[in-house]
Amino acid sequence: MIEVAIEWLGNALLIVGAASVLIGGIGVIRMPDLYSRMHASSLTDTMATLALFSGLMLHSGFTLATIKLMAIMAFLLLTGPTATYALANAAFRSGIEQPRSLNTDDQEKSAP
Amino acid sequence: MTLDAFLGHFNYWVFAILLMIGFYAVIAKGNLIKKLVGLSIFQSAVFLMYISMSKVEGGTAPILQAGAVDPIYSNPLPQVLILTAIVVGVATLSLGLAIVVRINERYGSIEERELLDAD
Amino acid sequence: MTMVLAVARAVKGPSIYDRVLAANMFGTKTALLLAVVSFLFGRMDFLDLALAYALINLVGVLAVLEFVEGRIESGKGKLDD
Amino acid sequence: MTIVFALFLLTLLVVTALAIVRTKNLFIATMLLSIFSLLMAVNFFILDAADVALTEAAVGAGVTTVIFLSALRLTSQYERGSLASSRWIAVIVVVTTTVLLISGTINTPNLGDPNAPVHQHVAPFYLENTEALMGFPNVVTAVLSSFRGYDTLGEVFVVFIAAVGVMFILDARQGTGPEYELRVEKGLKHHLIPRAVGGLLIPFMLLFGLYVQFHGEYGPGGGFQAGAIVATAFILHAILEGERTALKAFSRNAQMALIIGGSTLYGAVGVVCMLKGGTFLDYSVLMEDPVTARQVGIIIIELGVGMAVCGALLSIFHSFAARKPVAQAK
Repeated sequence: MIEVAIEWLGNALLIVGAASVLIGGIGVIRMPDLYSRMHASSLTDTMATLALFSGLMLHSGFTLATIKLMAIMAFLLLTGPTATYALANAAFRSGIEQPRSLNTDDQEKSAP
Repeated sequence: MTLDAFLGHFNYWVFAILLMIGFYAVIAKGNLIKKLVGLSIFQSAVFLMYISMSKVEGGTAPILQAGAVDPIYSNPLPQVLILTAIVVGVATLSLGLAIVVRINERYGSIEERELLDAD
Repeated sequence: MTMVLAVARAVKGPSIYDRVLAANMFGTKTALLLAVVSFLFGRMDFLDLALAYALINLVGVLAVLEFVEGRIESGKGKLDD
Repeated sequence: MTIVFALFLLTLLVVTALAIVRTKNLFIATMLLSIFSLLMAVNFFILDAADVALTEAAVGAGVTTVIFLSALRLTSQYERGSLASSRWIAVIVVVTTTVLLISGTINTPNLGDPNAPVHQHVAPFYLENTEALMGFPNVVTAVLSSFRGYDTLGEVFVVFIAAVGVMFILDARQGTGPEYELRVEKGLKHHLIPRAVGGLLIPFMLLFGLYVQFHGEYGPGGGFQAGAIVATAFILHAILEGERTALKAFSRNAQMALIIGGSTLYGAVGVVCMLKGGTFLDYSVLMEDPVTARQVGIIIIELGVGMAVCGALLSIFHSFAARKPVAQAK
């Protein structure tokens, strides 16, 4: 009984993870400017990491694999936001400031 | 051409196409760094071909599993060759980039046309 | 799958940072994908690969940040398309 | 399932490669190249080459991008158009060769055909005898370091020569007076978040590198991958803390010692084998029990490989990073 429940929970988490990855992808395509695109990708990445790896952990039971999965999850949760920070910082410092006007022509105007 | 043959050869076709994309970048682009990028695509295409050859249907990676019943493993030999080739590839690529950097310092340009004119 | 979308963004992305974003996103997706695929193949010992990606992905983006800062400080100006 | 997946990934590879060639901005080309390398690694994994995928992961995602970016910093970011006159000739040549290559593949065996000629010659021998001769399960490591040890020795020397070459080409100005300056004094020190996270990650990366190094006999891994991962960890340190701190922590001489020490260690194991009455790189004579002897030999030479690769990649990175860009002639 409890095994079945755990397996279903794992499957559900996997589906949630896959769905949020997909939503993130759509967001990255559809959002109007760089910062909101970044927002879309980083938030869904975090969610997908949490959901997918929790799902896999539930599936794998308590083995060495679970510990590895936990390690991967921890590292991804650490590096993902840091990378987003670095990217946003780089973009901001090089003068992409105005949201919604990210056409290449407008960039010259927004340069400091 | 059956579907089976199509699927069976798709890897090799991709290899051919990638190889030629890289080759095009090497011969047709004037920028030296772009040529090196093309070279590394070329290299990756060759890696892809070797690894495609090593695949065995229904097989798994050549790390022997204790207790597996009648396992099939992929061919380890091409994998070994490519494993070393990747690292060597990066090393030689950076040698090429170093030469490009020196050329840029000497001539102030990395465009082939301008270099020929400068000489 | 999302990777298609990420590549699409990378290929057509209007500004240069979209490409970086796509590259970064792609790295995370690769780690996730490798974990799931190794689970599907039933060879959990290959999680090492995903671990490698989780650790190494950051370096590329930080290198971009450093590159941009170097540009700004040396007065070469910003990157643009 | 796997087939669909492979089709999808391969198509993406072609699209990415086309985009790389098309773009005029070399920075974008570098970013796309890192995506290309990620795709390639997933492809290798799908095709059952776990060790190769790990190598591509360790090298392609970090080191290649970083080296390309430092080269771009020293040169120029834009491409000023191709050689127009030869363009159509190039297209014709390329298309013809593609057609020829594809027609050449028509008679090759299908992907995954177990009866293909590649799988008939020495591979079954390796697969059958690794367990008995070496006593560990990773056939790739066994072939790499024992059955085809000469090849690997050659590869290590190629890496060694490339690193020395880069040093000769780019380090000529090092220590020649005031014009030599370390470029980045401070690195990314003022960015608190990357610094904190980096400080947290670097020990784990080093640990993971050592794990890959010494676990290579049992899972995917080995000297090449471990060397690349450890080098990436030190490169991250250099990016975060600046060149000067990084070079103080891990000087050029130490890197050189690592390269030379690694290569020499590999060669020395071979020579010791000869002195003990075997042939070059025949580890079984090292100890009483041939299986243990082979294991010891392999561990030592993997260590040599790891040291050499790590030192080489690091010294290449520092050669690029410590160089001062010249004033660009407009």
